[in-house]
Amino acid sequence: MFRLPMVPRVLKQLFNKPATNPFPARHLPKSITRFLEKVAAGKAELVLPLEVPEGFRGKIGYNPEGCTACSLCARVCPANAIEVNREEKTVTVYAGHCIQCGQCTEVCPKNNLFMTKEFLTATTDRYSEEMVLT
Amino acid sequence: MTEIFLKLIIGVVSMTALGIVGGFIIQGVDRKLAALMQARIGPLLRQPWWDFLKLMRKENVVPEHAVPWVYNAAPIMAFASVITIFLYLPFAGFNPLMEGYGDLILIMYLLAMPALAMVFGGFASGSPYATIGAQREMVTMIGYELPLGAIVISFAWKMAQSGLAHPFSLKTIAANPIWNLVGPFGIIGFILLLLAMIVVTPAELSKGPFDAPEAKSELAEGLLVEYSGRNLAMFYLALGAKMIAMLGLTVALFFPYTISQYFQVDTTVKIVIEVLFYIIKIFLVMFVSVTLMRVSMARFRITQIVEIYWKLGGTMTFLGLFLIMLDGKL
Amino acid sequence: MNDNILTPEQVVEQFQQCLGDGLQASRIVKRSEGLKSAESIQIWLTIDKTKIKIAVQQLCDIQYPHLSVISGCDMGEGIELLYHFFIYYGVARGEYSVTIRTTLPKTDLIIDTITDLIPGALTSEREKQEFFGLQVLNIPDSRRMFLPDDFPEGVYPWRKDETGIKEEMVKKLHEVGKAEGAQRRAKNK
Amino acid sequence: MKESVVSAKKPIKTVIGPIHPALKEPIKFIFEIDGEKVIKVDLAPGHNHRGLEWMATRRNAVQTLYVSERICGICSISHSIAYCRAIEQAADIEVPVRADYLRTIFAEMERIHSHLLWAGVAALELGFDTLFYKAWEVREDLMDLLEYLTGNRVNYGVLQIGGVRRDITPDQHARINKSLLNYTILFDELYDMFLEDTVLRMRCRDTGVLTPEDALKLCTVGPVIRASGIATDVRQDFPYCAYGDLDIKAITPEALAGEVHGDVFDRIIVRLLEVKQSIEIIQQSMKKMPIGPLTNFPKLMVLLNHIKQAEGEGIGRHEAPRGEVFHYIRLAANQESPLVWKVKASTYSNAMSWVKMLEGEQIADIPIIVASVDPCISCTDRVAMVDKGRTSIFTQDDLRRLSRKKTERIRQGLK
Repeated sequence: MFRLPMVPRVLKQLFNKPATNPFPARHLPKSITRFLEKVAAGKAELVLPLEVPEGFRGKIGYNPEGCTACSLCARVCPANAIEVNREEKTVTVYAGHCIQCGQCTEVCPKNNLFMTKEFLTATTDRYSEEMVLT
Repeated sequence: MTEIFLKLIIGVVSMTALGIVGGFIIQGVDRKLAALMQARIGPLLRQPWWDFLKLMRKENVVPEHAVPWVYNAAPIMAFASVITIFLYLPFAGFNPLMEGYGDLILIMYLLAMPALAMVFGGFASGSPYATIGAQREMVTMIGYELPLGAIVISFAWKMAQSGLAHPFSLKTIAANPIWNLVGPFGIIGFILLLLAMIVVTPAELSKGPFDAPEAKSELAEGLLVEYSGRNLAMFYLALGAKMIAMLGLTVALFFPYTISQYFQVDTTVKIVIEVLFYIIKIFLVMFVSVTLMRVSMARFRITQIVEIYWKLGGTMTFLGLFLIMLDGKL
Repeated sequence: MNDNILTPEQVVEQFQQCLGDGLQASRIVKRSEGLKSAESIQIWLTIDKTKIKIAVQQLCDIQYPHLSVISGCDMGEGIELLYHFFIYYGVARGEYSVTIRTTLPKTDLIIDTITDLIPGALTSEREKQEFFGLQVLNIPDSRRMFLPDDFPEGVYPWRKDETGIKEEMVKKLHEVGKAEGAQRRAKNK
Repeated sequence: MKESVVSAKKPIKTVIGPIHPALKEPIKFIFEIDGEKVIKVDLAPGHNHRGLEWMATRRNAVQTLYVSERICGICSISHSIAYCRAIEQAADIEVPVRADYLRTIFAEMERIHSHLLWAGVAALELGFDTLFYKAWEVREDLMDLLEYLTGNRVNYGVLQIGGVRRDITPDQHARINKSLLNYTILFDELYDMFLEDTVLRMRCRDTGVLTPEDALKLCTVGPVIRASGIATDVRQDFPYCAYGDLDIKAITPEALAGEVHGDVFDRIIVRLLEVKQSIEIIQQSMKKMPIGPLTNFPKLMVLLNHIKQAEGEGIGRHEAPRGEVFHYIRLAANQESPLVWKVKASTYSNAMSWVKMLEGEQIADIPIIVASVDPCISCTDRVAMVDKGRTSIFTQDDLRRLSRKKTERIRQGLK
């Protein structure tokens, strides 16, 4: 017999809500920056992205206070995203290189490294100030 | 003679406008409905218009191996032939512009013209994908012409048998709704023909599941693969207008009813009601024969397309014809 | 295919019989994991490189084996090839891993093909040719498989001697643009 | 469909790939076609070199773990399981039983999501967009679940040599059970949509047939060999992780239809039934999972030192969604990085079967046959990281300049 199990399903779906989450706006605005300005001014509404769960590994965060530059993090980092200068005791974290495995945050003895929930990190310059943490 | 020329000029201008605008609207609605059925939000209704504008601004690339004049002429030929169909189609209860000059057979051939233009364009573009696509388009045409021809013959036979003059003329068919002319067997017969028409429509419009000539995932848009810029925009227009023409033909053949006679209002209001009713009819036919078909099935193989049209379509239409004849003899 | 399933010791014994001196070493490794500690059995054999065909034929006589891959290791004076076979697949918890190891001296990097016995070995043999620069005799298709067409001749990525990847061929992508980025940041401040 | 037609025409040579809408990843097929029929097939991978195996010889074991995870985004857990088990054998590291069970659960979740992804792609290749959207909509819930458990949607980063990094806590059970129940219901729907659809059956029955003999000879693995009727499955045959404790049977199409064709449709059957099997495995493991530590090496530096001192070799196998993955590793004493790391992904074994499946078929079936193997080209191509002179690198500024130039040119043409 000729069976098309999809037909009743699509007809039903026609009256259901679409599955798409229209982030950041229902239709792509002409200019994202202008749209964001409007949102800030309260003239437009931003459709929020879905919530991320507890324990999500987003963009890496670094708190230089109390860091001893022990370089354990650099030793386990698979992406060469952490640079340690042991003489000056400084650590530079390149978030643009980071692959968000979270290995450094586990190995850090002082908990100076942590994963944030931020995931909208697209940028045209991966060495910009937001993407390089010192 | 001058009257015909005047009619022709006005007709061509107004029908071109109607074809373009109607094509955009109908494609927009089709895309939106398909998106909703697939649980997507889908584009705006005016998206086809934006697509067209964007294409017009893009560079018109002619491939190195192409035959330029055929390659460039194909889209214009496709569009022009679709507009010609419009001159012979009755719309919203109005008689066709060129009434008395063309008939169903002519429309059948004109409907084949855009497809042929695409075949020429495909062969002329000199890409292996386009060549395979063009071959497939020809095979598909051979496939669906059989049931389509059978449908036309059934209508003409019934009209002639009912003793009407000009049995092949669409004006006659539109003026005499077919369902009023036949008995129970005939109704079953015409339902079969209607089903065959619904199956033929997607192939005629190169839509899924019969879109083997353009198959995105196999041939990367097949015979349109090399087209870009203005040429592609022209094809886009032609396909949109052809959708209206094909659906208009289905409506004219099977649902030529009017409703304005039931309202006691002015002529202008009557026209408005009539046009609205016609639009609703067109959209209903589109939903069943284009949108629903393309979202609920996987693409057929080219051999299967021919098999379906010849075996299934052929059987259905000939059975329909037989029932109609049986009905006529009773 | 034999109906009776051999124990790992019997498998080694069979190889001992057909290879004689060609079998240079053998060991059986059993590892267990999980609550029930179900054992997985691995047989490691070291053979002479001239006997590779006989060994594979012997394996085919036990059961047509599944060849996972041929791996290799540059040991300095020679290249070690490891043929990772599996037999008795389809038997619940009964599969044996049979790894046949053979060493090719760098002076004589030639080995017989096994594609006539196991056609599926072709991909792996082609890969070994381009990555170790060895020669597989009678290989049905000796074109390059994975390396790009413009890869320099005479460079073999998995070799650890002078024919391996040279330092200047390595592009340290994580260093690209780092200095310019630092300058940009300093300027913005 | 496979009768040979003698034709006087010269066959056309068509190239599909490296970039083509039917292929999601770069691989090149060279076809000789006669009309709609494929006569000869040749394939050329190697458009996606990353040199991962070479990279591993300059990194330490923990760094390489994340490299192994990125061999493929979909088999992320599979490759890291195989890698971890190879290292564990080489360095003689014991894994706690709870970690074994957690690995099993994550691996099975990955299998469900991979098979659903495949189902969507297969539908797309068949020109069935609606089913593609549906399958991926269904898959979304599992991605969310994996994100909830591991902290990421694609590269989960949940495994560690000697154990796992994250536990499944009791308060997470409710969410998992909800998802599993949801999938048990959805499975019937998927079953209906894929196996009862006449058009789908028309397209997939008897296309891309691979006989059991060819499947064995060409060393195929995973759902492809099982669809040809050979009941081999690493989980069943070669006990590892918690699979030795569970009752697992390799699934062949016989289970459903009672017959084996070895065609695309059989591959759909096998994969769909495996989704159901995976749900059951997760449920079983959740019940049986003992309480215990997650790893025997809580301090990473201790682990690294242990591996540095160890000498030995090991193999790690895992039945990935696409078939067996195999890792071989050799460690040398007093050396941080391994001496050799050989990765064999499932598509590496399955690639040769394409030639047998495609010859004599129609062009229309190329995409679905290629997709029926569930190819993962980036798994297969992972070899050299060399880019010499010939190709120049365009920066963002260069590209912007070039596109402005072109817009200017078109604008002038329009005037």
